[in-house]
Amino acid sequence: MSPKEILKVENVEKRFGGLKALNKVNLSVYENEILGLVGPNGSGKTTLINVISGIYKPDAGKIYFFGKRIDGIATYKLAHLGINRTFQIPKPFHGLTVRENVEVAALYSGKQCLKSFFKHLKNFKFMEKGYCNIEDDVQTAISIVGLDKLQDKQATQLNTSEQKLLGLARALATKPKLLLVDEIAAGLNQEETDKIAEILQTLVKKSISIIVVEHLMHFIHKITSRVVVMDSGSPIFEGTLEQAANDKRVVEVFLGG
Amino acid sequence: MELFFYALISGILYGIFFALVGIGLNLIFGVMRMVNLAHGDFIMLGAFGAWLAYSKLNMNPLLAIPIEIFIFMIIGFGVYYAFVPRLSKSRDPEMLSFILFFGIAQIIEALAIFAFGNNQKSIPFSTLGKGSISILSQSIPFSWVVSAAISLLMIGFVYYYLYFTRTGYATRAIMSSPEEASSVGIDVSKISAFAMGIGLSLAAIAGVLAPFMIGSIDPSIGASLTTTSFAIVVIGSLGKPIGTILGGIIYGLAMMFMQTYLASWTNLVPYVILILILLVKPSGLLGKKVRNA
Amino acid sequence: MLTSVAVPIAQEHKMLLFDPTGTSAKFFSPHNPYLVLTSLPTSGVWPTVLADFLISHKINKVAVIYSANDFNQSQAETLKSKLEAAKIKPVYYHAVPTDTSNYTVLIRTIEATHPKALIEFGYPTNDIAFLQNLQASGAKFNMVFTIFPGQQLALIEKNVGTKALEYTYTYPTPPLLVYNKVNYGMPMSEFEKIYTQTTKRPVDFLTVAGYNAGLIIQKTLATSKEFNQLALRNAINTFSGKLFTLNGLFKINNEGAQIGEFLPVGQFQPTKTGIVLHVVYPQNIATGKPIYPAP
Amino acid sequence: MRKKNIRLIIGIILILVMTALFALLPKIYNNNFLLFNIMLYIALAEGLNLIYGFTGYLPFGYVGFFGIGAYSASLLILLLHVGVVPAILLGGVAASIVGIILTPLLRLSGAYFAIANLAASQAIYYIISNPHLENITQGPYGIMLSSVYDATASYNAMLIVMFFAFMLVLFFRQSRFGLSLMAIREDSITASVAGVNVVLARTIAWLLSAFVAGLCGGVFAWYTSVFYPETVFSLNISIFAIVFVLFGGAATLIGPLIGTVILYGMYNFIGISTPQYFQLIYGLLIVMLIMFLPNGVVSLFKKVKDYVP
Repeated sequence: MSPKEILKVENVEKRFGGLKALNKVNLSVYENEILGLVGPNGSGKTTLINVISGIYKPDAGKIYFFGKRIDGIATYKLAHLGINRTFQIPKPFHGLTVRENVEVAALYSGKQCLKSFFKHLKNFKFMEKGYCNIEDDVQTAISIVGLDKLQDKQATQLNTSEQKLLGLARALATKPKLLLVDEIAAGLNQEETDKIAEILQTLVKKSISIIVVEHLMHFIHKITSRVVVMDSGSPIFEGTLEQAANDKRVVEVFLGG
Repeated sequence: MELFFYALISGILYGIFFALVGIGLNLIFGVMRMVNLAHGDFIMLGAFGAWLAYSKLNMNPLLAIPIEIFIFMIIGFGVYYAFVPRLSKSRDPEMLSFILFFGIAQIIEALAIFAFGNNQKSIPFSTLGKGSISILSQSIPFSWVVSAAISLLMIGFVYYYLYFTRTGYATRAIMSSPEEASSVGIDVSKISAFAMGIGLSLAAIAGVLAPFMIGSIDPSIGASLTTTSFAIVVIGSLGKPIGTILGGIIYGLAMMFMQTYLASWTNLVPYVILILILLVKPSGLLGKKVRNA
Repeated sequence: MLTSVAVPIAQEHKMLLFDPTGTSAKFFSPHNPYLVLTSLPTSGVWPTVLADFLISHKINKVAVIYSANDFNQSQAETLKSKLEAAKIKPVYYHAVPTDTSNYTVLIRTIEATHPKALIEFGYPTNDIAFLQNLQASGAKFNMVFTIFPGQQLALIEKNVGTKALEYTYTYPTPPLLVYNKVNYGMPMSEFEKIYTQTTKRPVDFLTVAGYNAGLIIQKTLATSKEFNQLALRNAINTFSGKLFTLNGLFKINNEGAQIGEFLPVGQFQPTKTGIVLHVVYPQNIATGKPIYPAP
Repeated sequence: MRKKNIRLIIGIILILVMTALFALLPKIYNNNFLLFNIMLYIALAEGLNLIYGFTGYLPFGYVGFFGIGAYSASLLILLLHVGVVPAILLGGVAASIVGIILTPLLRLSGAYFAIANLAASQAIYYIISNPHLENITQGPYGIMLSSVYDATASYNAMLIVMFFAFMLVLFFRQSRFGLSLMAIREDSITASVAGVNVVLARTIAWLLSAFVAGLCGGVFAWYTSVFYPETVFSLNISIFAIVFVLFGGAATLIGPLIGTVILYGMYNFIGISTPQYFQLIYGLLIVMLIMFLPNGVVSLFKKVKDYVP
C-alpha cells in the first residue's frame, strides 16, 4: 500500500514582474515524511513555501491538501486547516512574552475566540475559565521545543536560536498536519542544529509531515528520506539525497557547471 | 469660456507654487522615510521671516530667501542630529517620527504665537511688482507670476542638485537603499542631515512666497499646509521629489476650477484627492508597499 | 466658540450670563432666561439697513460672497431675502469656506457677472484677504462692502493699506460711529480720552463693547432689589429700552437678545490725510453722502 | 493566582472606583462641566486606545467619529423625533457605519493611515458644514438641542459611556481577542500564520473604537445642546485624545486614564486662558515622551508591570 498523499502541488506558477519565480512546479508530500527542498539561492524554494502557506497567491496551477483545493486561500484559514510554517528570519511578536506568543497561535485561529467573544460579551461571562481553554496546548508546544524556562520572557529578549524555536512552538500550537520549515538551521551551531533535527524527527512520529528548506546538507541528510532539488523556479530532481549526489544536472547546478 | 481659461492659467501658476510647498516634505520622506508633520509650520516660519524683513527691516521680502536658506540649513542639521539617529534605532521609526514631528509642530506654533501674536499679518502684493500681466489675454496678478517663477527656479535647483551633483547622486542612492548606499562608502547620516536642511529651506522659501499666493498669514496656518503638502506629494509619488510638480499642478487646477464653479466645496479638494489616491492606487503612487493584511 | 459652551453652563447653573458681543440667534431661547446680550444685535439683523440702502439707491445687480459659518451666512440670507422682497435677485450668491485666504479667482468669477455692488461677508481674515486680492486683481466695482473695517479699522488698514479701503463700504460701529444722546456712563469723547490716557492704546469697537457690558452690569446691580439671578434678570427688563450709552440704545427682547442697536452703512472716503468713514445711510444720522459709483 | 487574574481584579476595582467617584463628585463639587469633560476625554482616550493601543493604527481623524455621533444623534432627535437615548445609540452606530466605509484605509501603513484618516475627518466636516446641505444638517448654523436639554441625565449618560469604554478596554486587555490584536500589531504576517484572521480582528477593533467615539459625540451634543460643526469636528479633540493616550501609556486600561486626568487637569489650569502655553507644554511633552519614554508613564512601573491593568 502506497503512503497517503497529503499535499499535491500541480503546475504552480508565480511571477514577480517579468521574473518567473516558480515555473510549473509539481510536487507531492506524503504522510509521515520529511521532504527536503534544496537548491541554490533564488531557485524558488522560499517562494514555494510562501505560496503553499498562502502568503503569496499563485498566478497559475492548483494546490490540494487532503484532496481539497487550497491555492489562494488566506493564510489564517490554512492555519485552521492544518498547514503552518516557520520563517527563515524569525518574526516573533516582540512585545509579547513567549507564552503569549504561543497562546495567540493556540487560539487555533482566533476564529473560535471571535465567536466566543460575542457569546461571552452577550452573557458578560468573558472572563471565565473555559473560554478558549487552550492552556494545555500552549504548554505542550512550549515543552516540545524546550522553552519552558523562558516562557515569561519577552520575545525580544531571546537569542536567534531561541526565537527560531519559538517560531516552531508557535507553529506547533496550531496543531498542524503539514509543517513548512524554512532554513531553520542556518546560523545555528552544531549542538542547536542537532537539537532541532531531533525535535523535527519526533514530530514526524506524531504524524506531522514536514517540508524542510535547507542549505546544510548534513542536516538534510540526517532527517529527510527524500529530497526535491529546485533550480530557476522548477524542480529538476526528486529522490534520495544519495541519488541526487550522482545526478548530473544536480551536480551541475550546485557546482555552477 | 473666459473664466475657464482664467482658472486654467491661475491654476497652473498656483500649482507650481504648491509644488514648491510640497517638495521639501517629499525630499525628507525620500531620504529618511519620515513624515515631517511640522512641514507646514516651517513654511509658516518662513512666511513670518518674509514679513519681518518687509515690515521691520523695510527690505524686499524676496531678499529674505538667502538668509532663510542659511538659517534653515542650520535648523535642519540640528533637527536631524537631535532626533533622527535615535529614532532610526527604535522599533517603529516611521510612526514614532510621525508623532515626534507632530510635537515639534505644536512647539513651533506656540512659539510663533508668543513671537508674533494671533493676528493676521500680510505683505502688500505690490512689493513684488504692481498691476497685472497678460497671459493668453487673461490678466493675472503680477505677484503670482513672480511667485510661480521663483518656485520654478527653486524646483530647478532641486533637480540640478539631485541629478547633476555628487552629493545629489549620493542622496538618490540613499533614497533607493540606505543600506547599500552605506556599504559603498556614502556617509548616510551626513547626507541625510544635509537633505533635512534642504527640505526645511525649501519649506521656508515657499513660506516667503506664501503671503503673495495664499494671502494673509498667522501662526495657525501650518496644519492645513502640512495636509495639503502631503496630498500633493502623494499624488506625485512619495519619495520622488520631481513628481511633486505634477502633484502641485493637479492640486492647483482642481482648487481653481472648484473655486470658479463650485466655490463652497473648494476645501474638500485636497482631502478627497488624498483619500482617492491612497485607496485607488496606493502602491503605484507611493513607491512603498502597503501593509500586508 | 466659548459662548456656545457658556450657554448650557449658564442654564445649568442658573447663573445670569452677560455676553458683551454675541452673534448667534441660536443662543437665545425662551427656555433659557439666563442670557443677556449687551451689544450688537444678533448677526441676522445686521444687514437690514444695508439692504434698504441698496434698494433705495436702485442698485439692482448685487453679488454676495460669504464665508460658510453661522455669523456670515445669517447675514447673507437676511440680505438676500430683503433684496428678493424688493424684486432684486442677486446675480451672484455663493458661500466659500471660512478659511478661504485667496479670492483672486473668485473675484474674477464675480466680475464676469457685472454686478453694481459686491458684498463680502466674512471674518476679519476673510476681509483682509478679499480686499488685498481685490486691489491686486485690478478689478473695479461700483460698490464694495465688507464687515470688519468698521469694527477693527486699525487691523485691517495695517494689513491691506489705506488705498484698498478707499470708497469701500462697511458697518460703522463706535468709536467710528458716535452717539450723542448718552444718558448713562461716559460719552465717547470722554471715554476715548480716559482710556487712551490709562492704557496708551487706541479705542476700538471691542473696547467699547467691553465698557458697555460693564455699564449694563453696573446698572443691573444698582437697579435690582434682591441679589438673586432671576431678580437681576427682571431688573434689566425695567431699564431695557430706556438706556442710552456710548454704544447706543440698550434694549433686549424677552429671550435676552439685544435689539436696540442697528448697524448703519458707512463709506470710507479719501481726504488729503487719509480716509474718513462717513455714515451714509440712513439719512437721519448720515454724516456724508455716498460716492456712488466709486471713481 | 495567576498575575493576569490579579490584574483583572485590580482593573475591575479601578473601574468601579472611577465610576463611583464620578457619580458622587457632583454632590460635593459643583463644576459639573469640568467633570463631564474629564469623563468625555477619558472615554475618548480609552476608545482611541482600542484601535491605537491594541492594533497600532493612529487615527488622527478620530474626531470625525465624534462629530458624526454628535450630528447623527442630534438630527435623529430634531428631524425624526427619535428619543434621546436611542438617538445616541444610533449615533454610535452611525459612527461605526462611517468606520465601515473607511475600513479600506486599514490597508495603509502607519503614517499614511494617520493622514488619510485625518483627511477623511476633514472631508466629513466640510460636507456637514456646507451651506448646500443646510436643509438637512443646518450647515454652518450648527445645532440647537435645547428642547431636550437635561444636565443631569446627560451627565449620567456620559458616566455610562465612560464605564462602557473602560469595560471594552479591560476586555481587550485581558482577553485572547486582545492578545491576537497585539500580535497583529507586532507582526501581521506572523499573526495570520498563527491563524489570526487579521482583517476581521482589526476591523472589529476599528468599529468598536468608532462606536465609542460616536456615543461620546451623541452625549456631548445632548449635554452641550448648542454647537457648531467646528465645535464637534475640532482637530483638537483628536489631538487631546492621542496625547492623553501616549502620555499615560497605550494598550493599558490605566494609561489613558492617567493621561487624561493629569493633562486635562493641567489644561484647565493653564490651557483655557492661555492656550499657547499649554500647546507649548504638550508639544514638549510629546517630544520628550517619544525620545525617552515611548511607552508612556505606565512603563515607569517596570517591576509591577504584569499587575498594571
